[in-house]
Amino acid sequence: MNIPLGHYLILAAILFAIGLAGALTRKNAIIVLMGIEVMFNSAILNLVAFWHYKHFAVPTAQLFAIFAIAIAAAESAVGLALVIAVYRHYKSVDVDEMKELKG
Amino acid sequence: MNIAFWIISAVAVLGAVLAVTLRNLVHCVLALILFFIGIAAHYFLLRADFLGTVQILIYVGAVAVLILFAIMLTHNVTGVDGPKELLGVKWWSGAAIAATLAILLKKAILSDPLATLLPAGDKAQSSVAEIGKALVAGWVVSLEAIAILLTAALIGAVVIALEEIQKS
Amino acid sequence: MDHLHKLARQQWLIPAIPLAAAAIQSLLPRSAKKLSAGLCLMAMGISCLFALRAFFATLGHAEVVRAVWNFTWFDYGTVSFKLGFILDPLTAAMAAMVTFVGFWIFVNATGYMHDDENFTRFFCFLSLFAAAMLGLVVSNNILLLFMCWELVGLCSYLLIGFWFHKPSAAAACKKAFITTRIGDVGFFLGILMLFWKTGTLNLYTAEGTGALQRVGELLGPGWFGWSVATTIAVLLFIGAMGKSAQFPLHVWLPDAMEGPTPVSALIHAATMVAAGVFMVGRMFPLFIAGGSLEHPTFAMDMVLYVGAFTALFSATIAVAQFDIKRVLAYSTCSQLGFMVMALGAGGLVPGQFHLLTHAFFKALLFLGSGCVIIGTHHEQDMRKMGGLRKYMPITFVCYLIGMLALAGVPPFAGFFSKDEVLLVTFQRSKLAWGMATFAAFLTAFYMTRQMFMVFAGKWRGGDHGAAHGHGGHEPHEVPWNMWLPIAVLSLFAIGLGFFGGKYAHYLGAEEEELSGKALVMGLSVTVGTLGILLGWFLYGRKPLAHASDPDPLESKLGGLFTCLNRKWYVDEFYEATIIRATMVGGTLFRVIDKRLVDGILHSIVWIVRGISQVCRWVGDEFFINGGFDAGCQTVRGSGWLMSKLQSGRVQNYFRILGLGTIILLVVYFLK
Amino acid sequence: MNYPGKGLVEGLAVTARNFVGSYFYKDRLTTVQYPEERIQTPENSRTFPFLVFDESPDKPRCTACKICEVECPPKCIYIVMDRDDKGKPLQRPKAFDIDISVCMQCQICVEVCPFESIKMDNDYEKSKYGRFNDLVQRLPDLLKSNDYYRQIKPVKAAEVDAKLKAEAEAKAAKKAAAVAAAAAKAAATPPAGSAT
Amino acid sequence: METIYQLLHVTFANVPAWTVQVAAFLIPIAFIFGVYPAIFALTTLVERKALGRIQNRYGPNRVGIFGVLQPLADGLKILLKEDIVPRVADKFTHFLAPVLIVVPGLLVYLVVPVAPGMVAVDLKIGVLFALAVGTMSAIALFMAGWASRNKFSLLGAVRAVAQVVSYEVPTVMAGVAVIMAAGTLSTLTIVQRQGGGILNISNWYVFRPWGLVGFVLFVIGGLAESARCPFDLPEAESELIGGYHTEYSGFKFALFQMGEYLAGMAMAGVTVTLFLGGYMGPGSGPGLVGSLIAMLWFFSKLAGMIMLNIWIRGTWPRLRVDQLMGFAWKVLLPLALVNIVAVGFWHFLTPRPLAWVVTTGWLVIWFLVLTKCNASAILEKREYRYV
Amino acid sequence: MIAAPSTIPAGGAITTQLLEISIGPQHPSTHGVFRMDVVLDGEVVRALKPVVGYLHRNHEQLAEKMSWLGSMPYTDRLDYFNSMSNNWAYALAVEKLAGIKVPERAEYIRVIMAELSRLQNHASAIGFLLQDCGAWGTPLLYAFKEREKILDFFETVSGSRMMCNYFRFGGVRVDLNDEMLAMARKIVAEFPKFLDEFEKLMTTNEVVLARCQRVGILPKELAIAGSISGPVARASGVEYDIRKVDKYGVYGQLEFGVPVGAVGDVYDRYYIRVLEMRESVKILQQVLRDIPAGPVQAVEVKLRGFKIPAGDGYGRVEGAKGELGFYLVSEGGPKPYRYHIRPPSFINLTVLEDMCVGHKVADAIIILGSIDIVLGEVDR
Repeated sequence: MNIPLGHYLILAAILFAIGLAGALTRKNAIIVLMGIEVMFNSAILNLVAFWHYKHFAVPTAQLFAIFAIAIAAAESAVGLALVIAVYRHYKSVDVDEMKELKG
Repeated sequence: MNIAFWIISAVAVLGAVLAVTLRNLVHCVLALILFFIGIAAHYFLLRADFLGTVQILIYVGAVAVLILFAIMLTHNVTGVDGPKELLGVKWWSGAAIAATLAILLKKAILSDPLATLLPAGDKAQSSVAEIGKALVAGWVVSLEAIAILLTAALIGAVVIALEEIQKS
Repeated sequence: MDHLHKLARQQWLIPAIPLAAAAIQSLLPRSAKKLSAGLCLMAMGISCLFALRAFFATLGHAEVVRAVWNFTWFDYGTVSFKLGFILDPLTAAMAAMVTFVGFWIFVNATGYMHDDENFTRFFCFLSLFAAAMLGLVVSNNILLLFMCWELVGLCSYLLIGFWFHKPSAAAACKKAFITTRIGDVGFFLGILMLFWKTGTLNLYTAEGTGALQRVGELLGPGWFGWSVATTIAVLLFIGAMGKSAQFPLHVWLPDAMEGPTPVSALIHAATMVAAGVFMVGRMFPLFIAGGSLEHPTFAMDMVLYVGAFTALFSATIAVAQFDIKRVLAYSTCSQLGFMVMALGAGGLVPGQFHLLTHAFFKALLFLGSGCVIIGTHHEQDMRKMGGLRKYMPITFVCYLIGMLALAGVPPFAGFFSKDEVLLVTFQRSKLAWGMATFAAFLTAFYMTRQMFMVFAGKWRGGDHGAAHGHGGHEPHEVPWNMWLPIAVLSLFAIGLGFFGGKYAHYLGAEEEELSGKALVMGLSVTVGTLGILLGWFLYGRKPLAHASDPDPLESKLGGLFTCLNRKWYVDEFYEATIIRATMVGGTLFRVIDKRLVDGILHSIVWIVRGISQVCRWVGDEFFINGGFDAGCQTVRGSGWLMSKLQSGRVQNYFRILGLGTIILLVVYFLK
Repeated sequence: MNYPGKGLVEGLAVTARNFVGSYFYKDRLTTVQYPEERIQTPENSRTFPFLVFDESPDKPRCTACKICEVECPPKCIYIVMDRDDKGKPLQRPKAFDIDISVCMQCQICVEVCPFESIKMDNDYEKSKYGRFNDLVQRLPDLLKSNDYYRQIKPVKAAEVDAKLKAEAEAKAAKKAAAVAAAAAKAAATPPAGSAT
Repeated sequence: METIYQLLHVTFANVPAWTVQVAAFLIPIAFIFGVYPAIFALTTLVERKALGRIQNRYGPNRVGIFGVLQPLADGLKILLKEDIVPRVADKFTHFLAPVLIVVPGLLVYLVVPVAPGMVAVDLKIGVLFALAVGTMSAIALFMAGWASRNKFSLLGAVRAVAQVVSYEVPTVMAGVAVIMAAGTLSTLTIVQRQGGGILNISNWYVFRPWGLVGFVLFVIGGLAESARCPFDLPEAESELIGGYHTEYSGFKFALFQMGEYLAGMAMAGVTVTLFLGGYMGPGSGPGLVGSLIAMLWFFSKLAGMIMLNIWIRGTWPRLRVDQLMGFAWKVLLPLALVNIVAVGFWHFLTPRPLAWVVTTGWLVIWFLVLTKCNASAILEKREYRYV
Repeated sequence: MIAAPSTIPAGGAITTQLLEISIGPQHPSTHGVFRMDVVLDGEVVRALKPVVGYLHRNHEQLAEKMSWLGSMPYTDRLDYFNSMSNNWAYALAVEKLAGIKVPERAEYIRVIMAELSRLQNHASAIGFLLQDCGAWGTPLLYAFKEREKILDFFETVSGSRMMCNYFRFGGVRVDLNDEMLAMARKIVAEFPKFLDEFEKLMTTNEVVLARCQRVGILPKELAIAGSISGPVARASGVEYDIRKVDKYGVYGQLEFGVPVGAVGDVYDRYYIRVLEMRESVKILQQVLRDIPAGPVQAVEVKLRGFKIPAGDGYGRVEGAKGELGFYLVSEGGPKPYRYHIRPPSFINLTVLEDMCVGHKVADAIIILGSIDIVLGEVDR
């Protein structure tokens, strides 16, 4: 395989940007969360790419990727629970409606 | 294998783009699943088989389903989102920020010598057994910490989501 | 020694068995009373057998034996945390005592708690309590010791507050927990310092790298001009003060009576308060490091005088109490003072020996008082008892033995141990010795008072009328599972004293002939006898006839008695000083703020207003105001803008984050 | 012995027994392989009514008395009496329609028929492709010979035959008696015709 | 794949190497795409006939001799049926779901070895792959039910997803026991570890105390994951009229049936691989004859598992949805965890008889405890009086 | 704190979390063209509205336009599982009104027929119930296999398998000959074997227990207040059986028990039916042993132009589903002035919502199955 590392990094960057765009542009809290998931995954992709290109012999990077996935799963669980709780409160999942912290 | 890279990348990018742009929430989740599978395929391509499988098991099997359930609980079942929210000021600002970020990141990546690094070689692939050993030998504290975190997150999620039912 | 090492590897079983029992009990349903009690007793019994095996294995060696077993708990980076268990005479004797006394206390508790609906929970806590204490005893690691120490505190909290529906119990458990926590701060600081200075938390290792084996390295300068070892020792002793209820942190112990009586017995005899004394004994090398008999370290002095003062102070309070358990509680305080004092005088052996004997007879006394309470249908006021000798003969005999042991009457156990304590103190400080001897006199007196009030005369329980529903009942003897433990313990209260010499040898003290032995012994016997006589004179000749009769001593001492009865107003003192001070400070500052600062400000304001009026009149209104208003508008506008930034919308924050990243990247390129 | 899952296991045993048994004991199988095998219908079995004729289809037993038409609960019978050119009733049906999509096979027509002319058939293969007209049974469809009746319901047919025969004999006897009486009367009085 | 490559390489020595490579790549895939759908077709017939016999009927016996052509007739009929798509349905998803449901079913077979060395892909993480791919069917089911815009379908889809996700956990845990014992995730190696012993049989994992428990757990989990009776709640024709595939007809419906059967058979195949010694049996070994016998063994075991499924389907009623969840979380999951500990005992206790005794005792004790704890689910004996 | 917006924002939030589905009229488990409007909260039934009338045939009105006998075949179509019992109830009412005495042999034959139809009704009822539980047809087909034998017997005797139209005022239409009696004896002898097998398959099955016990409990008070009868009422502990209360026919001379349950859940309703079948077998054994010789039809009853003196009467029998009663008013003419049916299925159905609410939707299905309705009787 003769894809240089940069390709993976740029791919991850693009995915990250897409995720960010999703998190920034959409009103729906669930899609915001999904955007964050996309960003998460692109970050883990970076990790794995670096592992493959630089430290192929040791499994540590994979370990960290697994940890990151586990934490991301926990994050999404809590996040979605929060969305549901917020929904109960506001009867909406529109992030523009949730502005209790308004200065 | 080059072709595989491009195809999978295209799928992943497509999935990601659709996931954040489609109007119907359920379609968004389905696109997100496509994205997850694309990422998993990338892991397979990078010889991280175990990770790829874990990606499918956790993201496709669990997180996506979780999101689906969240949609079911908060939206009408058709999943149709509200009126068009695209092409407003918000959209432009967000897209601009993301695009700028992408361009700058690309520039930063390409300016680094690492970007042209080619794989060292296919030998000495670390097996699942090694990961397992490392997990319970060197990184056991981290593993336990993750376990506690997961448990706490689980309980937290349940508590948050169940709050209302308890009251009524 | 191989045998000992093998045993040391099994030391963990001693706490582990009750712990397992507690774990299982926590899962049992409420109805499984018999199963729960059986499990608890069985675990304690097995644990006791292990402890006895270890104890007998350490006997009969020419020199002090010490076997340890250390293992790595976990590695974190380069630091590896180790835990360890130890088997040495101190541990072995202590573990044997705790398990043995604990076992009999548990037996008694099956009777005492028989009708309680939370029986299984109680026994679960008891097991956990015992496990924590045993863990503390067998640990060769100050971190493990501290963990068990905290666990003991937690269990005491749970057990003292067992009847948490009683407000007094809820308050007492909080008080116990918080007071001991204050001491724990010191303890923890001590541990940190020890770790910082030695890099290890293990006390002993086979290679001689343990913290206590390297005390010599700790003689460098620490705080306040003390050596490091002394600093650590002082910090550790603050922890022990909390746990072992030394003045001024003693306040929790008498209130801890609110728990069920077996808990009191356990706390006062075998476990909690003994923890402090044991810990000081365990860390003894730190206390004596760098000092000698002639020039003791500050730590030793502190220990000595705190102990002596506590001994005397508590004994005086005990004289004027009416609650049967409260008298015993202050007595415990006082006796702990004796032990601590002995340690402070450099007498590790007398201190530990007194701890042992005291554990037996104090457990006996507490269980006896528990029997009395059950026998009189939950009556705790001694004024409402009387004449119980007739109703509860077995309890009476055992209680008498305990009382004599505590009063220091030869040949009971208390006599020997107390005598040794006094003797070793006599060598160090005549002042402390004098205080202690007076305390011994008071001990004999208040115990006699208690005996006469409770057992002599006639039954006064009916006095306050049958209206209360329980007062009218005649007292009765307790069931076998309650009197059997005190009978067994009373055997030890009689006989244990004769092993004092052997114990000293066992702990490795060299035989030395101390001066003034005859004087000390004679005086101690004399004051003991005097105390008993005084007690008979005041209470025995003419026992109280009615519950409402005034205490004979009260009429003699008057205000002083009230003062004693109110515990020298220590609680009130705390209330009046520490708590009040905070509030007064607050009020003061408010007054200052109101009167002084405001006054100044107001005057300044008036002046400025005057000036400004003048300025305005002069005509600056036009010039200045124009520019100023514009400035204000600018500020307001920017504030408004900034508040817009604070939109409360997640995505805006997100957006700003993204922008920030972009800026960082730009900076990265431009640098 | 009672162990968890006992009921489940026993259930499995029952089905296994039936599964295996179905290959060895034919009587376990209740299915009839229909076009090849047919169930022998019992004597009393009934499907739809038909009309019995004795000698030829021209002479049915039915006299078009319309009793069955009246008594039929769902009113599925339609009868027109045959009349000769002069309008004289011929005591036989000109039209006899039974709408078998309405008929509920209750047999009341059979019971009320005084002439033993309408009977219940055994034929259950009456399916038709059409929906309306096909299901109306006209007179030619309904007429079946007494032999057929005897064939499908031997016992009953025998009874009916016997009864009819007895009736016929009784009638014949009566007729004979009447004839004899008439003859006697004729013999006693001169014929009316002769009087006029 | 390697074995086939070697075989082809030796047989066709003079053809270009890349053709051999491509052939070695394509043959297993062709095998999977050819054989398993054929087995599926056969299974539908066998199921109908077996159910018929269980219920004292003949079952289909008209098309062809003994009705062997019935699947063909069914297929023809269903192909000719009108494809009805509800007007309000989400057309694209509605179309995609039946396609997607077949994919995971077929993917699992990639890692199921049918003879020594004969596995399409000998993944190092074979077992995990099979289980992970199995989860993906949940998404397809959800798509089907959701896209139909039918409330029954939606209920079925939600049930399906919840069920698959819940039963994934004990199933994976039951598989972990085998992974622990075998020390590998590769299905081929797992099967090889079960060889040897008496007649190649005695080393099957099902003949171990933990293996038996794991087998039962895995079979139950497999039934639930492939939504077979008694866990067929997602379809539940007596309640939901067919659940997620209510609104499907014609060939799409056939694809659903196929996906379901393939998933069920895939679970059966994985069960055989993990617990029943895969292709191991008397006579199986390397070489052509050995391979053929091995293949025979594998497919007979597969057939046996399928028959077990059918048998269960013919006997037991369906559980309710809360009982289904409770069963997964309160019985299967604890038992699976206990089983993992049992494997630990098995691994570390050296004299085999001791290991037998301890492992069995451990499992039995926990089984009794779990039974006791869950006794409230199965209620009291009733008393009836007569008047 | 911002108050929750009173109007649903445009973000596309849902209006309700409850799901309203219509189970039936074309649904495999509603036992005919019956419809339940169910409001679901997830899987839990929050409200349930039974909707009937899809099979309404104007039966009562038709009967008032028809001769007394003409209604007899229509009664077959009420509860088409139990045409014999329906016949009997109607015949009983008419006989009461007209004061007709029924010959003893006819009474015995009536008992045979009624109990056999009870057997086949209960067998298929529990078969259907387990089918509703999701047992893939096996129990139902076992039950049907047994039912088939009884239907064969009915066909042999009356000519039709289900629409027997067998009873006549003052007797029965056809006498039983020895062959028929032998056939009945054989059925009765074989029936317990079927019951044993069926019970082994289902009664102790843990899944059945889990599904049926504590589900759809009908309290005794509600059963009485709702006028529930038959096995449903007896499962709830109501000691009410018309065979014991009225002792109509020759039931007074027979020894049999009426099983009564205590809890009143689906399982009890299932098991009460099993026990009743065993009691029916006992009854049949006695009747087939003791059946006397004699006529089967009271001679005075005419088929045509049968008139009944003016008055009103109510005849009721213990049908397989409960108390089936006919209330008739005669003006003395050839047809009834008023003809009213008390259908057990319809009345038992009135407590459906009370039993279902709070349970899962799957429970609602089996609760409906446990009531054992026949839409012909519900809608009439």
